[in-house]
Amino acid sequence: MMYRLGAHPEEWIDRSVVHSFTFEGKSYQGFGGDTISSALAAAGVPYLARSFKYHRPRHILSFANHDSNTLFQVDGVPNVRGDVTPLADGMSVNAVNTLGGLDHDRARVLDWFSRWLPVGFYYKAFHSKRLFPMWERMFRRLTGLGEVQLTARRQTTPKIYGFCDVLVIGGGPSGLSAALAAASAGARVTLVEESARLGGSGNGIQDGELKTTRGLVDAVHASPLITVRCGTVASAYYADHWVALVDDRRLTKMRAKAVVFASGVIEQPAVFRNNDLPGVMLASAAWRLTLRHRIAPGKNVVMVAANLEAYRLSLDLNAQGVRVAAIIDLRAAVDGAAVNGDETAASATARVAGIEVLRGHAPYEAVAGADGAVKALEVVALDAGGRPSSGTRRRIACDAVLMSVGWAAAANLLLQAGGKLRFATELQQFVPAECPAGVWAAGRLNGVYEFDGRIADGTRAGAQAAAHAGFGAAQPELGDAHAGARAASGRCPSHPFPIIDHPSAKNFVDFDEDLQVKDLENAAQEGFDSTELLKRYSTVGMGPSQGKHSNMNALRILARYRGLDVERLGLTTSRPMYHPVPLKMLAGRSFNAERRTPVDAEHQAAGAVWMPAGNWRRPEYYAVAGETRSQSIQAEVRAVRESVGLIDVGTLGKIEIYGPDAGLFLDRVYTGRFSNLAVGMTRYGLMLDESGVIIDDGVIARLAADLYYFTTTTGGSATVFRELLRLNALWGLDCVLVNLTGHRAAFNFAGPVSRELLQPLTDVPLDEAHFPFLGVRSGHVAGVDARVLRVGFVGELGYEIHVAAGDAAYLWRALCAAGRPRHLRPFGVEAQRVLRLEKGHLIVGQDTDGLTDPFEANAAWAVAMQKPFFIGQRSLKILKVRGPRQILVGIEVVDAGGRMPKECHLIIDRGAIAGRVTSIVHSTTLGKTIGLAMLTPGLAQVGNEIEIRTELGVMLKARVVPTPFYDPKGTRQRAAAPVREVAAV
Amino acid sequence: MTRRVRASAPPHRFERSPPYEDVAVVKPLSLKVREAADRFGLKGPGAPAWLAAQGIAMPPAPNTWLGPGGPEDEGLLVARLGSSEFFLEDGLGGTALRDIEPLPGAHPPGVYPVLREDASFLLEGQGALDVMAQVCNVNFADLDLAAARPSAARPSAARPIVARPSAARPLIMTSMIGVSVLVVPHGGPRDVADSFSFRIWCDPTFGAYLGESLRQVVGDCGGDTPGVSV
Amino acid sequence: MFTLRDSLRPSYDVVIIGAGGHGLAAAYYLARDHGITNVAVLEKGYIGGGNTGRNTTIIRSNYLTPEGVKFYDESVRLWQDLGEDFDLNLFYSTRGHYTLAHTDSAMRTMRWRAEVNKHFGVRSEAVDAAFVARGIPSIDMSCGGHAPILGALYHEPGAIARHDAVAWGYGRGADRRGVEIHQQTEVTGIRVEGGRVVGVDTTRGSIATPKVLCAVAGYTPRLLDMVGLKTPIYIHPLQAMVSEPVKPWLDPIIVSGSLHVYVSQTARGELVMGASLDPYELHQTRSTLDFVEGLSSHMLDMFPFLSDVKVNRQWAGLSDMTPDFAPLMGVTPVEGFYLDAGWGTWGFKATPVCGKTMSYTVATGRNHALIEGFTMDRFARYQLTGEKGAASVGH
Amino acid sequence: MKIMVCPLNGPRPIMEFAYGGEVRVSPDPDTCSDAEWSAYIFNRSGSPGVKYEWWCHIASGYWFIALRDTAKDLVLRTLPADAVRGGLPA
Repeated sequence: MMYRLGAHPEEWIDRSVVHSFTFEGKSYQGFGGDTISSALAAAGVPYLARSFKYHRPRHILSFANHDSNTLFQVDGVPNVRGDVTPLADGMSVNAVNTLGGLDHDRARVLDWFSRWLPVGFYYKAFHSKRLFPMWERMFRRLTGLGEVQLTARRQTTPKIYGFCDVLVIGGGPSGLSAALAAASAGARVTLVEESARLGGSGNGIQDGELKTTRGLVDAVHASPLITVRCGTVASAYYADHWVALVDDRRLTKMRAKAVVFASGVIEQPAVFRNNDLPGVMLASAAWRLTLRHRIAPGKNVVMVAANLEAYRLSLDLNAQGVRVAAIIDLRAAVDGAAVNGDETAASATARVAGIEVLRGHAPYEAVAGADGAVKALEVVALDAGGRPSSGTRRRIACDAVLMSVGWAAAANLLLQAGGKLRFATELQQFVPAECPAGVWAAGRLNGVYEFDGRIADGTRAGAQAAAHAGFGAAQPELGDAHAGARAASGRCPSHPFPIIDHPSAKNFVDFDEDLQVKDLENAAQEGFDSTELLKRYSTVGMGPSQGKHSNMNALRILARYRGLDVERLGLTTSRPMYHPVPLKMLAGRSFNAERRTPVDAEHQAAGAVWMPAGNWRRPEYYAVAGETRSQSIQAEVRAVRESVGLIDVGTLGKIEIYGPDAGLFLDRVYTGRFSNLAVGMTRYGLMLDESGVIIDDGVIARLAADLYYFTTTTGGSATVFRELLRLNALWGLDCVLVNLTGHRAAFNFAGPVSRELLQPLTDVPLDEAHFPFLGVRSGHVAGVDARVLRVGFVGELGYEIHVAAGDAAYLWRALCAAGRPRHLRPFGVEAQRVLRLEKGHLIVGQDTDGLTDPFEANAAWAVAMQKPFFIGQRSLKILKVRGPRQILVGIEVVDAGGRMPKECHLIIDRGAIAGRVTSIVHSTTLGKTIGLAMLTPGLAQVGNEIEIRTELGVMLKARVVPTPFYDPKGTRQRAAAPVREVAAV
Repeated sequence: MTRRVRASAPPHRFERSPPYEDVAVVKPLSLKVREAADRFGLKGPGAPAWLAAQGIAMPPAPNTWLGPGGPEDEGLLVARLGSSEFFLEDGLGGTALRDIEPLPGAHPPGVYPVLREDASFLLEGQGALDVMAQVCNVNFADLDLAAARPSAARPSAARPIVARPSAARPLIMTSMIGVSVLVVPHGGPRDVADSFSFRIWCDPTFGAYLGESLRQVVGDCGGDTPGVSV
Repeated sequence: MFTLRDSLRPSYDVVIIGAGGHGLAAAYYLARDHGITNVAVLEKGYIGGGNTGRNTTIIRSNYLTPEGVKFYDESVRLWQDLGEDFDLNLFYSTRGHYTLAHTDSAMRTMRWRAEVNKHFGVRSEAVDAAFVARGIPSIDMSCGGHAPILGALYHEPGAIARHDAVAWGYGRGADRRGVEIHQQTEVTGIRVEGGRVVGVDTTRGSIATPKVLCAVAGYTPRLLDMVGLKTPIYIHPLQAMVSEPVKPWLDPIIVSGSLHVYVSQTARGELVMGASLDPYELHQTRSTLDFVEGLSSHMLDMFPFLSDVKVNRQWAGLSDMTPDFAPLMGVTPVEGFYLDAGWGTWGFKATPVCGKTMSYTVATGRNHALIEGFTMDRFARYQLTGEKGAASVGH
Repeated sequence: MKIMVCPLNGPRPIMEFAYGGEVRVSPDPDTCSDAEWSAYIFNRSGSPGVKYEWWCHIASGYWFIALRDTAKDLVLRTLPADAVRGGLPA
């Protein structure tokens, strides 16, 4: 059982601050600086959580952000890591994944059943098609960890971009010296440390190391060029030295010129029966608990050892008054390489200190007490082959078992950066074999364990990184820089196989997923015998800790099974995130760019009901008190047909093209001919892609010999303009394109009385002789510089007025005022759809799809095939031969009995799909339901009867009719204008 | 020819910036909407010659600008956006551009006027650099703005139309929270983050969005946003 | 589960390149339905290590074109019996599939798809906002205020499955019937003589064979270069991410075209999330930060209460893209060379039907009726199969 | 995020750019066969390799050519668009 030790100058807690909190409903207290787990440990809580699969009791393992076995639900937040989350006053903490609470978890029966739940069990059972849904409901009750609160509110965090010359990841001795070396070369350095303070393993036990480390820390804090960021995780590395830094507040997207990885090593557990019992933990966890939070791992501790650190820590704990009953050293008594000078000394000192040292022994089984925590360790001598001997086993009473048997490189980000690792046999650890340009590794990650060697290695890496970033002279490449340091040590910090078989298993390799040695062996034996397959089948390393304490041992087990060495098998691919990152940190403020026309406020004031159009918002219609939606839309239509209406068409793309070759350019990008368009006239244009598919349309106006002004569809404006720029860059014609979409506003002022209302406002003569249909004029409207286009989209006499955005609101109000005596209505997108459909105008993207060509769209009239070249022309020649697969025609619904077909209802011919309705409205003007439809050519002749099927399967009769439906001769819009001006040739 | 009647201010226009002060004094963070007397662009092969003919010095390279020192010094700004593409803006009360803007249709050959109705903002004061770092992935602290360091001298009526060509300074065309912007940074020295300020232009139809978004960020950073819309 | 083989035989009746779901399914049905067991499946990595193990496991048949709907409908039918065929639990779980519409044009497309689906007996319906609100009670119908949900295409048969297990099931089934699966075996060349396939060169030696099936989505163009075939296929990465396990709260599969999100919750309680294709050609499965940023933001638009839920891992696969978003399948101008490619982002759900139709095509040398709309000569004839409309980010 | 060096705007994150696809040289539409034309329209060189590509810096509307290794995602060099006016650069 753990307990709090007396105060110590090095401790990280503030005993003057007391936090009260509840855990599973019971009240507890902790100190400022405590984490949730340390506070519960200090309170002597025997276990903190239940495991994912078997619901076994679990406690602290790593105390280093890898304790995904002790996840909590804290104030409604799921999957909180207790080992690193600071305790706060008033916290309500609960265990996750229990049925009925931590102590009475009904799911713990799974632990008893576990012998019948072999690896892959779920794949092998419950797959009856009939029964699976029932089983699945059961799984879904048991699965998962924490619970999301569906009522929680969205939180936004301020993401920020960061920039530095050298980014150093890891604030231990090598990271500190790397930062100092880079800074001394003049580089701006950001130093990232995951824990709350700098120093890392240097905050250690050995006085000399502690003093040196403190010196480095002070120097780092003193340097104006070094930004220190503690409590910050480097979560992922992305291309070109872009590193995601996550702290408790926000995501920083740090762009560095060079990166030093001094991220150290992750201690690995020994694998033996019941190695998951509460009280069994990594030695480094005990070290952190003792040093930082002054928590003793127990009153009577057994150390499982395979390296020097084990001896050092044992002695230190002893000095702290924690009794270390024995050191169980997995390594044989006679092992020159393993037991060098200082170790012999260490073990001698240990014996003097009254610690029993058993070499060539191994933990065979941890024994649980009544409270579920460890109460003894059964040890066994190892035979020559390193396997448990048949000899007698000894039971050593203890309340904690510490494991100090080896390490794995924290190389995740280095691998994401494209670094390559090799397995250094002399260290039993993967070390960097090659690093990509601008990336360096240092310290224990680099295989350097001797304290002085780590500082030298950090200095080297820091200087090299600075040089790469352009500061200081490039260092001579030291080649395998750390080899020297390693050789010097002549000891191996990691045991090659810290895994002890046991007939009744429960020797856990992966604590997240409750995987035992036999599970991995069975998986391999079933043929999942590569690291990637083993991972996927057994799920080893797929839990929240992402294999930080399981991948290495799983690899060793697989290597033993395959009879291969660890390097041959290799590691699985390293993916972001290093530690899981909350969605809110990644989402940040969530900006969503929205465009508004300059008369947005006027629309709002006029009662606009908004609809989205790309990233614009447009009035669907204007709500008027006492009118229904359809009444308002009909009234808007009527105003245009009978008097006057006003619509904001400012979302249309608006482009100017200048220059001697402007006409030629337009001839190439549109199907029609524009080089022969008279100045002062406009013409409809159809744009195709190279395969002959319609991608856009618009109106092209010629303002001067070398100046055209034209529109694109709202949806197409950005992409069309960009493509035109590309074509201009490619062709190199003598012309210049200008995108005015946002800088010009445009209104359509339309209706039989539009001319008489507009004339008083403008110096442009509007009479038929001076300003015919399809003409364009420049002048002033209400005193504002304006371009006036006489177009007929809605089929009435009408004027499209284009002005500078800054003048738009003023002009809008002026036009509304002018129209008021004649009951002008502003009209929205819905009314315009009715009006344009009455005229039979198609909408690109609604009446056409991603494969529609001009022949199919019935728009061959707008194509000037005999032009020398236009985009899509060559494909049209092929498509003309292929013939249309469908044809766009006008339809009129007959005897629908009040039923209304919808857009995209299908046309059915003798049981087969023969087309679809692309547009349909009920026209009050015409008193009938009209629309456009894509039909198979066989049905497309005017007069043909067709059947439309509604979603309920009802068949509605319709007839193919000519378009336009309204004013076929176009007399209302055109008056005395030349009749075929619309034709392109 | 008649000038356009500025009959009403569009949603993105607000009261003008306060009078010029010596920026050596670190100001509190603020976001303001900028106004201009005249603002237009030029494109086309004839543009450089046309500028010269108007007695307007041309920035030596694309992505540089010429103009008065301070961000709030409402003088003539001449920005070069490409080899033959320019953006001109005269501060409120300025007269440099009056009546020289060529009109489309009546433009000299090879000189193509570009209507610029941009929304424009001024971000300045303590923490302006941090605000930019939250909305824009450009390391402004790394730019050499030496030439752009504001002079303490007040602008005088006698000031030539533009600053000396030797004083060309960098401008940035980039993306800011999803909107294309033109940014003219002022500031430095490199190490005094607080002395940065930024003039920002964007398409007017994005003005409300950009203004509102910047307002939130500046507000969260404890800055002042007089008159920037909600 | 799989037999380990030390060496390749000198010749096989059929060589299948790619031991992903498609290749193994074809091998399985060749052996089971056509009695062709002298088959080698060559895999440069490991079984199911490509897109089979990288997709987001969504299964549906709510496509736009008759060709697509019929094809995927048959696939869904096959899916439902696989578990029992294999004696292996694929966790095939029918959850219902919503493709959300945030604009009226999207709503039109949903109706189009629904009507075509129903015509071929596929259970799809264009539903209104109220239906969506009932079906996904936890969703923010305004999507953060900037993309209000107008309705959806609801596809009842929409399902998810354990993706790796599909490859294992087909692999084991093929293996038991004598098919040889060779992992860590990379094809370095395909020998063609007189316009017909005669053999395959690999990193483990050469093999003689009259028939080669290419089922290597993401790597197709490299194989096509070996036989000198040109196709429209180009490669873009497709990324995905997964959250930590949380207690199940999301039953249906949700897709939003406007927000570029698709998400479902696995049997382990993880949220599996994806978005749209990466914007440019790349033959690399690297991850990007902008991907997780954008996806996270849009996830919170729909489900604001997930702010504190953590992203555990992100990854990527390589997609074969085609101009009309329909696959390239069947016989090719090179005799004996058969193609199963161009899957875009939809390969997983097609796994069983591809195995069925391609095994038939390889065995008989004639295209199966279900794949006639997908042959590679359709482009020369300008007879594209316009499946784009089913795309949005539909997965 | 990748950095791309724009000939006009210098090094910028790749999100500031729009990808315009591989630079492809069209056969003469007047003389080529239908087969040649449809091959040009639809077929792509889908294998990884070093390719000339169209890229556009969105904020400045500037199109240029990038020589990129599509296997390694390395931008080897960038050049103004006129470099491909007469076909691919030598």
